[in-house]
Amino acid sequence: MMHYISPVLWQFLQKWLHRFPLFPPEASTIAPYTDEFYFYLLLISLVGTGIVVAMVVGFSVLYRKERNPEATQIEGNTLLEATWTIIPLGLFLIAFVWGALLYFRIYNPPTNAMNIYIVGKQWMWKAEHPGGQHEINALHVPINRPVQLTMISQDVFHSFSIPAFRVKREVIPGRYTTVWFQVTQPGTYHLFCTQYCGTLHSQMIGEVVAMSPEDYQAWTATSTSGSSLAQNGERLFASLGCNQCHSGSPEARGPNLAQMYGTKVQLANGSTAMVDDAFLRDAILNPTLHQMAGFAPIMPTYQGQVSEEGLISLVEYIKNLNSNYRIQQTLTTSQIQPTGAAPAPGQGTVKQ
Amino acid sequence: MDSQVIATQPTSAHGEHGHSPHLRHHFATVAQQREAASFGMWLFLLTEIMFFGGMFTAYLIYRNWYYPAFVAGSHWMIMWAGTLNTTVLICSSFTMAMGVYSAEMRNRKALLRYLFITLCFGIVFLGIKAYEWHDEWEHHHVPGLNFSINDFTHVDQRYPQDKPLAPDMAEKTQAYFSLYFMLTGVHALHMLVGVSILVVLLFHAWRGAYTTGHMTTIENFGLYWHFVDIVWIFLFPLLYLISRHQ
Amino acid sequence: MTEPTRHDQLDLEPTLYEHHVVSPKVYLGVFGALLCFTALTVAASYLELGVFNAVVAIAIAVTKAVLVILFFMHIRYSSRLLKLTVASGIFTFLVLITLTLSDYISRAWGLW
Amino acid sequence: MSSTSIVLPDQQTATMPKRSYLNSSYGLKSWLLTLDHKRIAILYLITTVFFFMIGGTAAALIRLNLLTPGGELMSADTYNKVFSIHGLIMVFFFLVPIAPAVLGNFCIPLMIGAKDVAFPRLNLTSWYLFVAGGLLELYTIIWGGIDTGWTFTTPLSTHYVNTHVISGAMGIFVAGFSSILTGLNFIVTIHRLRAPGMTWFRLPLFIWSYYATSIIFVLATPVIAIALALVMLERFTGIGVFDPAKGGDPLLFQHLFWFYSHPAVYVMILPGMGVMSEVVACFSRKRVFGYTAVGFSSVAIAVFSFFVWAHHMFIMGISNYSALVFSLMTMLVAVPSAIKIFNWSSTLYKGSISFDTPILYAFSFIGLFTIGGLTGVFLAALGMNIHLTETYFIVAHFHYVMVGGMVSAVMAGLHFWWPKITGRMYPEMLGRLAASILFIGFNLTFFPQFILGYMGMPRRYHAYPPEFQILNVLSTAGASVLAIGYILPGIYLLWSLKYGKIAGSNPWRAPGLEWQVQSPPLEENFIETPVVDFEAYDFEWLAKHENEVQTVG
Repeated sequence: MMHYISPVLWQFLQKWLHRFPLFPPEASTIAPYTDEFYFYLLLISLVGTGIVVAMVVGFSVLYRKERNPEATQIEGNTLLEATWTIIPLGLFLIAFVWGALLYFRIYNPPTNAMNIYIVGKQWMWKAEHPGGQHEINALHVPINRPVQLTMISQDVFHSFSIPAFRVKREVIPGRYTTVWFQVTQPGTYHLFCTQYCGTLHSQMIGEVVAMSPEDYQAWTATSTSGSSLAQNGERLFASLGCNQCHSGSPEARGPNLAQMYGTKVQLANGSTAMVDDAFLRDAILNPTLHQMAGFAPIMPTYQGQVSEEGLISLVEYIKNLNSNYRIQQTLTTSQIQPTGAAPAPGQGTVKQ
Repeated sequence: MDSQVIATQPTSAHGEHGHSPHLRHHFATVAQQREAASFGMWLFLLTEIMFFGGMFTAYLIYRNWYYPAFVAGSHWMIMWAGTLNTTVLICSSFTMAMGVYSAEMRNRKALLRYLFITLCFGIVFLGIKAYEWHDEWEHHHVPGLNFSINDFTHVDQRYPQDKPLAPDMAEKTQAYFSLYFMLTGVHALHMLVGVSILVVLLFHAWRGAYTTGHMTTIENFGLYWHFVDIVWIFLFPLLYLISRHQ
Repeated sequence: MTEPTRHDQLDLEPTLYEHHVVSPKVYLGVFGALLCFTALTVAASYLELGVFNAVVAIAIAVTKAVLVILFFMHIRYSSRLLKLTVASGIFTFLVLITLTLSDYISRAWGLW
Repeated sequence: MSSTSIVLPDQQTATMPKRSYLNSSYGLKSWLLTLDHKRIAILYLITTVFFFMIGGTAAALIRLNLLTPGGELMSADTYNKVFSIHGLIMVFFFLVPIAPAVLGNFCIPLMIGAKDVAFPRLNLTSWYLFVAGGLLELYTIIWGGIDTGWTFTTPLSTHYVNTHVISGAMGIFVAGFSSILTGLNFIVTIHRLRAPGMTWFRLPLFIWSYYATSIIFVLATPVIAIALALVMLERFTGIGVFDPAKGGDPLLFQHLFWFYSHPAVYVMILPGMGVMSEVVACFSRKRVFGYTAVGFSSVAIAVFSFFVWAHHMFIMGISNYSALVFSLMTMLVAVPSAIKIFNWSSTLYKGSISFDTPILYAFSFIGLFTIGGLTGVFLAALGMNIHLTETYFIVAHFHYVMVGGMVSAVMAGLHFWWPKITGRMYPEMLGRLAASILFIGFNLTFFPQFILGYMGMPRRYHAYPPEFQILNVLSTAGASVLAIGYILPGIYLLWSLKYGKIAGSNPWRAPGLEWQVQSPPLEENFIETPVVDFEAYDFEWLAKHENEVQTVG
């Protein structure tokens, strides 16, 4: 019938009915939880709207002027008021608790997550893998393994969003934010910047490629740039002269950095701080704000001297620094070790 | 029904139209008009509180974050100027209150005298403030336009007991000075507006406008002037005093 | 007309207020107090009181402001409506500050 | 009742009164320098409709551009400017002023039995400030545009775009003072100028919601003023309050911005709720069900609206603790809205309903606002917010509230009071047709955007992946229907100015005080101050007094 009237409209309808797109793919462990909650909210919305529509339509039919010429004045009804205050409140409070639980599930990464760094800039996404793989507007991840993203923006606010995984997080200048996911379905998914960030905002898109662990292994092996992030960091550490003070020896002017990551440190202002990525980054840029107890405030700021990628390498290096052996070796030979040379077991410098 | 109890427009006031030349047509009584005017003024002052509120919030946050920078920044405030200005403003508030009182007493001479003194205090305040700003410009303490961290990374003989700041913290003194100039600037703008209105009021008072029983304008201006004084009462300790001891 | 209804009794807004003329003596007293408090706060700022420097300075400023509002601005003698207006302004100001700070203070550590 | 009661002219034989506010004086100057609240309302009506046309044109361009995934119609840069203009104009120069400044200015003094608002000169000043702000905004648009979006997010707006941010922000800064002064004027008017006997609980619910709106105007607007002033100064002189490079926190800007802009969302819906109460009561011939509940829920919305702003920032890195608090408060603010919806629906119960244009718009409000409100709960829930925020879901949500809700309510109010404003009726059948077109067009435009949003299409995208095209085409098709729904009333309302049936003072047989005077009203509204001895929506009183309504011919 329709296709006689308008072939174009018919084709359009046919196409739409064929693959009726209501949901993005459910490709992460989070997605089913989000969808489940979505259905709860849809349900209360449908019921709520249904009740209101039924009241409006029903009363309109029953009490139209022709049928009911004389209105009956009613003041109100406290019991009814209480009912439609308490029931919506209850439903909304359930939504609040459920939503809060989901929020913490999405934003609290498991401890065993592998970490990938993301740098956002106008208008592209740069991904830095610990193994030294660089990507632009693409992100390769293995499936069935929790992946944490540590993200920062070089300029304005961006927002990192993967609808298929139901995760999103603002990427902010001057500060690390994190998000995590565990992919369940291999495939290629959209990656969007959802925070308006200037002219080419809509071009700041990319794809997330989720691969089986074997494929991912193969991909990491073929696309490495030669040196890992931590190795880049080590080089930067030496060339900025960080090793002069952070040599790890007892008489050093700066604190020993080996195995410092993840510990609590005592600050000069009396408070304690957890050494994490954000702390390390900020300590390099604003050393005075994170003055450690027992050390003189002599560390210069590196604000404006190190790029965000450089900071990421430094953070990754310090994060994986197990001993000061190589720092001292570098100092004594005053030479940077050739990269790529695997350290002998037991000397463990940078864990891979 | 006793409509006085619940009504805002007393019916008994009918027929009084035209009794007072200052009663506008849509008000029933002078009292109602006066009440409305001062209520309106207070609502306007509420918006002013919120206007400054945004800056006070910023001040509190950054003071928490960059405490040493705020201490160092406040040490460059000229103490005598701040104290003098506070005193000047309090005196002007007092003379303003006395001006309102004189208007109430229908004493034109006293009103003129008090308004004039208030005006002088206002101008003195702005003069001292301008002197301070000039001093800060000379020292390159104006973020964005003329700023250098030099004063904070080195010990100045003016403040020999101060420790020099590390460069990263010295940069943060810009947060202090940005807020200092915003707060004192917006305050001085309010003073400037106040002084300008005061000149007009003086002229009208000279012609005897406020001493015939209609003094809403003077009363409302008084409220404005006192409000500007209150803002300074908070700015003075926040910007000058609370880090003075270190 | 009818007797005042329940609604009328709920409507307690004062409409006419006695216009109160504050005596110059009160003004003079407040003026003196303000000057004293100014001297006090300047003096206190040179003492080493730790965190109490800030507390004392703010407390004195609040006292001064309250004096100005109550007497110079006549709120003490004004209708309940005006008192409520002032209170609501201060309340909203505090909402802005405390709720914004609640975010900053409870961030994981330091600035962020 | 007043002793000068005159028999209400028969509806069929009604004639235009000889003397009214429209013909009390002539000439452009008499309009531009008027202190009459009714004339100022009309000045506002003309200016806001003008801005609506600009914003609407921008909306049409946006939808046309999104017809194809590649965004071939315009360049990315132009698209960004167009949606920024759409947002800025529609929010600050249409939605915020339309209901308070037009309907509020016209109705508040009439409804409470006052001769004018408390400060007529201030009222006119507000209009001039609004026009000045609007001219700055037009300057911004014509001389190169602005592409920050309506949110002015720092550091984008302060350091990274090179369009006319300063003049754009200045326009809003100036127009903000217009809002403040209007709100101030209304609060004082409602407190101080009520007619004898007009107690708080005899006030029409319209007044309650406008009172709540005014509170928000007075207390929230200054905060955006200072936030924008700081943005302008940061751009102009380089002070560092929001600049991360100088130690500032860009998130602080968002705190200050949303401290205003979230309550402002309620400015964009509360007046609509006031109109709803009037229209639903009048056309079902019944007192609003649960008067006190509806009245207090307006005030509750206004008060709670100050505690929820950070729900715009859940994914932006506010602390978890804050996120919890703000999410909870947001859930609470949804409850008063639900109360209102149920009360309006129950008002229909045992009423005697006639289906004129205003109530059709009111029904459309109830339906669309219910959907808009409930989808708001999706966004208030923390976990759901992560997936839905910054997508088309949020676009659909706030258009359901602001356009589906507020604009429907404004249309309802405009049709309801049109006979009072102009003295003439609009063509009823065309009115019903337009209301239906608007409802259908609106749903067709914005419902697909909910689905798009859940599928993940980000907002403010100039181009998008091709699989979103089908829903976008639907949306654009709906927008063209919607456009007819706006243009049609524009045409017949203008037509009715000259050719409409003469309305008479009370064509709807409504009980409000404004209907007890002639239409259009006299310049001084009431010949004698009315004494109110009846409750709000007192149809029984009206039936008794139908023939002794105060009017002069």
